Amino acid sequence: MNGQYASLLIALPLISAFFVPLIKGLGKKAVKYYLVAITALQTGIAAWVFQQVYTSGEPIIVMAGGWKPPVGINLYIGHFAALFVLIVAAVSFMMAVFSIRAVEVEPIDKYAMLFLLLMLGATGMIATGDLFNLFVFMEITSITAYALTAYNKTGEAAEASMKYIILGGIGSSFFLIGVALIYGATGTLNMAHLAQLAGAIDPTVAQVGLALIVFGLAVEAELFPLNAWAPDAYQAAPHPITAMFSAFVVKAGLYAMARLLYIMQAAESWSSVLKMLVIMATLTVFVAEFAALRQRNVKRMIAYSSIAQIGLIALAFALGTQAGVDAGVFHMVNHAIVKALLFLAIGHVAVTLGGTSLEHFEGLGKRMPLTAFAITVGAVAAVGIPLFNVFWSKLRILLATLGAGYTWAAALVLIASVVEAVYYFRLIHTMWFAGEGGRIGEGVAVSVILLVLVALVIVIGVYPDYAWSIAQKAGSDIFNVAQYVKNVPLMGVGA
Amino acid sequence: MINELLIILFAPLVAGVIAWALDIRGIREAIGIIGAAVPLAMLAKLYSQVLDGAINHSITISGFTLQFQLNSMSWYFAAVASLVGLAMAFGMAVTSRESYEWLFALMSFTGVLGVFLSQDFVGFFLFWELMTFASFMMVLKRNRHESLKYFVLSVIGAYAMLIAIGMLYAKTGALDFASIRQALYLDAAMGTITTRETAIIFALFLTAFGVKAGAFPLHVWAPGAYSETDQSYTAFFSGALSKAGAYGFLLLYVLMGYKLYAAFGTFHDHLVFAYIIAWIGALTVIIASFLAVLQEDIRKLFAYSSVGQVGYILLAFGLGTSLGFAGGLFHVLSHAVFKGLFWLVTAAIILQTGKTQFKDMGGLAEKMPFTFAMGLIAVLSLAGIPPMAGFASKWLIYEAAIQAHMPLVAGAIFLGSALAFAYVVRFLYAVWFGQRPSDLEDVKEAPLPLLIGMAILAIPNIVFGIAPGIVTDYLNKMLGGEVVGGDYYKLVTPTGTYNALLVTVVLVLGLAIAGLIYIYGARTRRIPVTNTYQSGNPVTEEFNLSIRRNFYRPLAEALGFWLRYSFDRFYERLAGIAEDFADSLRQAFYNGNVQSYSWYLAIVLLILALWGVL
Amino acid sequence: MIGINVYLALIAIATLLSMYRVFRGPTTVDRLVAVDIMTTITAGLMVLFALYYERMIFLDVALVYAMLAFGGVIAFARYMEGGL
Amino acid sequence: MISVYYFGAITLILIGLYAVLVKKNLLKILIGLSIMETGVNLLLVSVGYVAGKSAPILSEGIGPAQAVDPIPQALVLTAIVIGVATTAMALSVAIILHEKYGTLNVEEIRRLRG
Amino acid sequence: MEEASRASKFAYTFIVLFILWLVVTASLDSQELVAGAVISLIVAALTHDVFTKAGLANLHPKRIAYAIAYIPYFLWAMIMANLDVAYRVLHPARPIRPGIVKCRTVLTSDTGKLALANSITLTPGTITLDVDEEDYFIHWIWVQDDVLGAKDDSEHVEKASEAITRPFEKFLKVIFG
Amino acid sequence: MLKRALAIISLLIIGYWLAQGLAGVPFGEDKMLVGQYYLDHVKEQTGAVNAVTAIVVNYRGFDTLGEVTVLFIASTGVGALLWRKKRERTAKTEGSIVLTTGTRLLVPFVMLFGVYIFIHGHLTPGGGFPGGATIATAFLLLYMAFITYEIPHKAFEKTEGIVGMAYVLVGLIGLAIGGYFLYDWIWQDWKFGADNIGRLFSGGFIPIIYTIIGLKVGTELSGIIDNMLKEEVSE
Amino acid sequence: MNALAAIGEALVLIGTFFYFLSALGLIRMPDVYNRMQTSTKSATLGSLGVMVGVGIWALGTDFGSAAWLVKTIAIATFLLLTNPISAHALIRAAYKSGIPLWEGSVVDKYREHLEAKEKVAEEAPAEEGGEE
Ligand code: NA
Ligand code: NA
Repeated sequence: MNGQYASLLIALPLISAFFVPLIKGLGKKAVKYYLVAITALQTGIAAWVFQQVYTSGEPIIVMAGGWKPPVGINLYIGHFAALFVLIVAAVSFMMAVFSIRAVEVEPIDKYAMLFLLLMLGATGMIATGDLFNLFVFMEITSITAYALTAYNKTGEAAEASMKYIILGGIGSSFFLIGVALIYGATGTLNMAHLAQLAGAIDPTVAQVGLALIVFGLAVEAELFPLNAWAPDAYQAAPHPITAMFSAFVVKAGLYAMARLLYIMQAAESWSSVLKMLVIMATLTVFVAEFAALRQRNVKRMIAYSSIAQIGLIALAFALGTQAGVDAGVFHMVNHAIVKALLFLAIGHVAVTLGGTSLEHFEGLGKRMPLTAFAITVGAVAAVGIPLFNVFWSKLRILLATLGAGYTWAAALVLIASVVEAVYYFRLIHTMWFAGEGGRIGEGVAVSVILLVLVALVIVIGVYPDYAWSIAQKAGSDIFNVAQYVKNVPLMGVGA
Repeated sequence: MINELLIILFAPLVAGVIAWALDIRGIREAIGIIGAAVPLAMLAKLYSQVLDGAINHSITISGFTLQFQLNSMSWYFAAVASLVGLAMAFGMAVTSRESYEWLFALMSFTGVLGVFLSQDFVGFFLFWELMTFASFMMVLKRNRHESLKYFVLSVIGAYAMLIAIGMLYAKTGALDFASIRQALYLDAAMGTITTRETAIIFALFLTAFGVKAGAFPLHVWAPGAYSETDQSYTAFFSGALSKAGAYGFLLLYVLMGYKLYAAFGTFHDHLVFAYIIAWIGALTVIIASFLAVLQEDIRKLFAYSSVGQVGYILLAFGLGTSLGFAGGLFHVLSHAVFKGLFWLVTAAIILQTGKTQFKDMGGLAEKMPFTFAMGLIAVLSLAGIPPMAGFASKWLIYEAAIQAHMPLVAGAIFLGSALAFAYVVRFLYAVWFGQRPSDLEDVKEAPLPLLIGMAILAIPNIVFGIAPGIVTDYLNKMLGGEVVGGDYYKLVTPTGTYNALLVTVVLVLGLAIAGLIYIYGARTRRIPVTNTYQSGNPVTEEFNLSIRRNFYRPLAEALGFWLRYSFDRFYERLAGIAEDFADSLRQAFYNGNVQSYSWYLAIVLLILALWGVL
Repeated sequence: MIGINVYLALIAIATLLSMYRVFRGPTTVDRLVAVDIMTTITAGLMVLFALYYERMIFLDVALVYAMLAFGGVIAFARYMEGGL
Repeated sequence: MISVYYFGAITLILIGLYAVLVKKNLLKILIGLSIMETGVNLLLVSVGYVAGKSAPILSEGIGPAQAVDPIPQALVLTAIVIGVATTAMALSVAIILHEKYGTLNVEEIRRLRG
Repeated sequence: MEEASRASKFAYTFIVLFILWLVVTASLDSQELVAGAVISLIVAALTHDVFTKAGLANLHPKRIAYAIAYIPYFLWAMIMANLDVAYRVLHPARPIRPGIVKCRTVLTSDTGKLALANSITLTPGTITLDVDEEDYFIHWIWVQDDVLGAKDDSEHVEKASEAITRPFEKFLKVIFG
Repeated sequence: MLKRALAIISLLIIGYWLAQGLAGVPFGEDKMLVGQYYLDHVKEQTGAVNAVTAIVVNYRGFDTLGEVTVLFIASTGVGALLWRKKRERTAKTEGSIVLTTGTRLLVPFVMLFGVYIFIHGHLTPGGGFPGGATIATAFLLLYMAFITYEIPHKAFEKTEGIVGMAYVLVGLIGLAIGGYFLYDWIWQDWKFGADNIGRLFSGGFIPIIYTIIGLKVGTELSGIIDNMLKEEVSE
Repeated sequence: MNALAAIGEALVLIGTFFYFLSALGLIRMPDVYNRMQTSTKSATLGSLGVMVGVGIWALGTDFGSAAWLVKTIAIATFLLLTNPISAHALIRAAYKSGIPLWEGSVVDKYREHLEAKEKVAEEAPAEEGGEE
């Protein structure tokens, strides 16, 4: 089949979102099942694309309108995008299933549309090969996220959304200034073309432009101190959406940052931007873990933990080494699984027991043993215990960090990890060894998904080779810019 | 094909997972014991092969090559751990009530074996973490606070190690022991790794291994963790896990010895870095022994005792001589068997009486004669009374200290032994002899599996006590020379000779005397315990100094000044400060005001601008 | 031929004066009136630009602008009048 | 030497940001954001301007050589719409906030913190 | 006035829109004409109900003739108005005597009232503040003496209407009814 | 006060920094690379004379699809957030006859002009968005003039959905016919309007897409207006 | 330079002058009602001048065509229709939002009208209540 059919990854969520108004008359249930069906279909397409890319070893270049880059916008579905688009689709599918149980607030049809568009936005951000198109998809993602954050229509939800909008608005404005500068200096927006021209950019322009672009994306990627919106948004959003935020929305921003950083590798002052990022990323990990330490609201606690993990990935990307990028990608995958698991399980508890404060988790091991078990596995994995998936990527990141000479960063990260272990194990203790309660039905669908995620955590933990080899390929996709440029069929423009 | 090393490594874990998943009483115990027996059996089978040459196996996982090697040293440590592990499994068959414990106990078993068998830092760290995590989970169930204390310290240690590994990796580009060793050897001459960096790496490793070994001042987790778990498991926890720390110190010599020597030189003909290790060991011995003496709870007593005993091992290794190594290595074995035995005995006592305080016990020798016999063996061994294994090893260490011209260290050994004697005597009397509280009248002998577990550990105490040459012979092979001379029954060092057989003969007489003390002593001392030390003063709880209660209180008062300085409290304070800091940070930074948040963005922009403008 | 500068100068002055009223107020309706005047002037300016750049197509822009501005002013006026 | 358009664009951006940093009323902050967006859009089109050239509509005698860069204009069209969308979202959130908190003062809208 | 038939309204709307299309496109290109016809049809179909009540009756020749005649008349009035305004703005003493007066109109159709209101707004110192049925409330920058001196309400209305609405009504009555 | 001073100082520094960056992108100088390519080839490759439009709809079709999506999100999001069981207009004052009559007269014309704008997108500076916004202005006027007016919600929502799907379908038809998503087969394969570039019936699928966008934007903005103007009423 | 261009330019000049006057009125007049009086009309006439002027002027250039004039007149007409409507809406908004008339104002018939209406409205519900 023609690789251009990968554009279905964009077309399907869009057309199905537009279709929702026509079926909303069928009722809430119908819309929810429709959502599940579409996300399943998207997962199928993503799996096909993944299989194509990984068997051929060649990226799929989708050229919209048939225009060759840099004249047209191209999607670049290389090893990274193929992998991550699959993750986006799969997590969306799981959360669509979870939504059946978890989302009751009206209007469900709008929820379904926004849900699909959130998936679309992240997919686009990951797939696009054009700087401005990235901005567009980023805005699709974030505006959907604003809407979904406030979806519950409580005061807190609106408050969180408001913070998200204001900070996101500042971020995207400055991102766009950066785009304007880079465009003004090169005359192109295509990433591969930019990579070719980056070396010739005036150093000041490159520095200001790159710094602004990174700044804008860092807001989306919730790096300290630009991440103040994140805990609130995570806490207030509907539970399935929180899982999506953590599993792929924020990561799409992070990926975009990494991609652009390496695209602009040839620009002067590149390494000082990296240094700045290392500092921010390390502080992100450090501050977020400490902020999680005494949280009484478990969802918020996990939110901080998620932020910290994102910081860790950012740190890996900011090292500027192949080892770092590979490790970062690996951690992205692992973290997506673990956080999807945790937020799903915690959302499940909230839906079943009516809240996410620590009291709701007392005796969970007796009341909802499977969910408690899932949370435990997620927590243990997040801490970085061997035989669980995160161990491998965390270890890789730390070795890469030390290998790049950032001993202080590694030390701070490790101190933060100690803190992380403390609050996660407190949670485990609360669930299993405090409180009592009778068993409560846990729901088949959610249980199955939880078990699948648990299995993934452990399988990758015990047999990480396959995941690691994929992560390595995806990592070189980002790191090896020369190959990227070669893969994009750039046509000659201008003199 | 499944490699033998992998079978050794993973048999316990697999058994643990199966036992946990099946969760059928009876079957799970059987599977657990089988799983725990497999390593020992395999090690026994491979014994001769190991002496001929190392057995290697490597697996590639996640892009790392994990190398395992069964050589004379790793075999030795693995065998010690497996012995204790098997005993633990028997003990747990009685004392543990949940499949949860089987999972984590056996997981930590695999972890320990992995640490000993790994020949590269990735595997080493992986199993180290696994071991830590599993043992932590064993404690978490009982006591969140103590478990977290243990875990935090362990993880700090593990992460310190990780940084050290990373630094070595950054400097040498290698993660496997052979290459690192080679690279550091070469670097000792070239000096590309500065003294400062070497010092940092050394300090980090010291922290890492020190925590696990329970070395002063990182020992504070041990009393709580050792006592707040199933005591059958503690046998393994204290008998085998702490050896991983000791093993780490050996590893330091193997990997970095030459570089450390080149970097720090010597002090009074003694390697500086070794000197540090020796003093850490000596301090640990003295402080832990003092604290052990002051405990009122059996578990706490043995916990401190364990810390102190591992201190001996470190002290021995710190001597930096072949004899020191031999002594330390021997003590690894002895401590494992006698302290493992102690814990199983404790497990039996707690299981049958439900008590842990000295004040609640007494006269149990009659009710639990076999357990008492086992306890007696442990006591003798620990107190360093011939012809137990404990004496042989301590003797070697002492000889080594003398030979190394470190009289102060030797003094520490001596003082430690005296204190050990003081606390085991108390254990002996307070628990087994004297008046039996009325609620202990129905106490019965411990169940058979537990007794088997004890026997498994008691036999080596005696065998290696009477024939220490078996061990030293092996150690000679391991250390590559005639470090300790003599034959099976006789140990000869440059400064002395110990004839175990001769001592055994003497002991037979001693045992007879002990028997007499037991038979008659127990009967004639039927007087109210509280009257014993009244000395004309009214008897209050506070000054009620019986053997069971506040027996060493005068000592505590004498040491009062020093006891005020508690590292435990210091760390707790530190943790409290960290939590308060976290709270303030959170409240101050995430203050809820979106305008502040906008300011954060502006400030970042400002920093970017300043950095660009300047 | 007086030249474009004179018109532009007049328009610039007019815009600045209106701007003053926008900032000065004192009532919201004052500001709105000033904005309304500014939009009218801007539409004229756009028409002038069309001539200056010799592009008839710019005239459409002026008309769209006038429409949108009208809608906006009406909306604000109605809001001031007593809520929407 | 920077052009008046750049200057104007930067000024708008800074005024907008100033409003965000200083004004307490949420609506004023949102207006600040809009002003900022306007500034950015102005900046973007200014970047594409070529002195002496006309709009990139190739009619009425304008050829490829007489037109300014069309890309920034295309981008700005998109950016404007995105700005409108963001503003619409923000306003509906503000409506909910006003409903639930009875105020639009951002210093009083801080139930979520810590 | 009678409400016209649907067809009449539609036809009238279509015609007006098509003419507007011609004006807006300012082109007689056949493609524009075709598109314009189609689009006008669609928009007319959607909006004719809103747009008109009288339908084709609006296209009576007399009305159109009066409408055409009204244009110069009104423009002249408007220019005069502006000169008056110029005088008041530029005069250093700022000669104003504002007030809100009430007029009464004879016009009955909505469109007529709109046209009158707009005409008033654009001419001498007057702005239509509100229209209530046949009453017009007008802000006047220089309330004339006779209006100010009126004895009672009806005289006020009479004088004010004389000064403000009458001049336009002559035309508007015919054009809009 | 201190805060204001700090803000001003910080902003001045940031502004100076931005200006420094911009100094490297001199105003008014030709920096075109891809842009010049578009200008050189737009007529022959897309059949449009408005290069901006050709870029927006054709060369950079993904952007525009995204842009349409963004507005759809806004409309959906506003609808979702302001959704209440029962909502009504709460305006207190009726529009005067001047406003209502003026609105009646203007609405058809404003709509017509909106359509004009998006139909001529490939020829003039217009396009789907200004056209749609103009159409929405017509509805805004209706809302302003008549306090009980409401758009036909169901029809609007369905239109929104259908035209949105139509846009994607146009893209998918391109994929089926030409092998590329959003491939302009009308121009590339049929060469429709090649002989009359600059007249209305040209520009490949640009007018079609702009019609779609115009309708979509018109309905969406109207929907947003509707949502914003209503408040919850208790039953 | 031809006659059409000259006429057009003259109209443009007049138009821009009225723009200026309009803005001046905004500044000079004492309150919002009187500001509207002076500025709405001038701005509208100014636009008329500018737009028609441009249309005529274009006719006198080489690129211009009748289309220019048609279009400019269309825009001017649009403004001629809408500007008074906005002015009306604004002055109504000013009055209803409670902005008082300038202190030099001599008469306010609208207030009397509103008060009379209010009185009727107050009595009306009572009557309704009585009927039911
Ligand atoms: Na617009
Ligand atoms: Na106007």
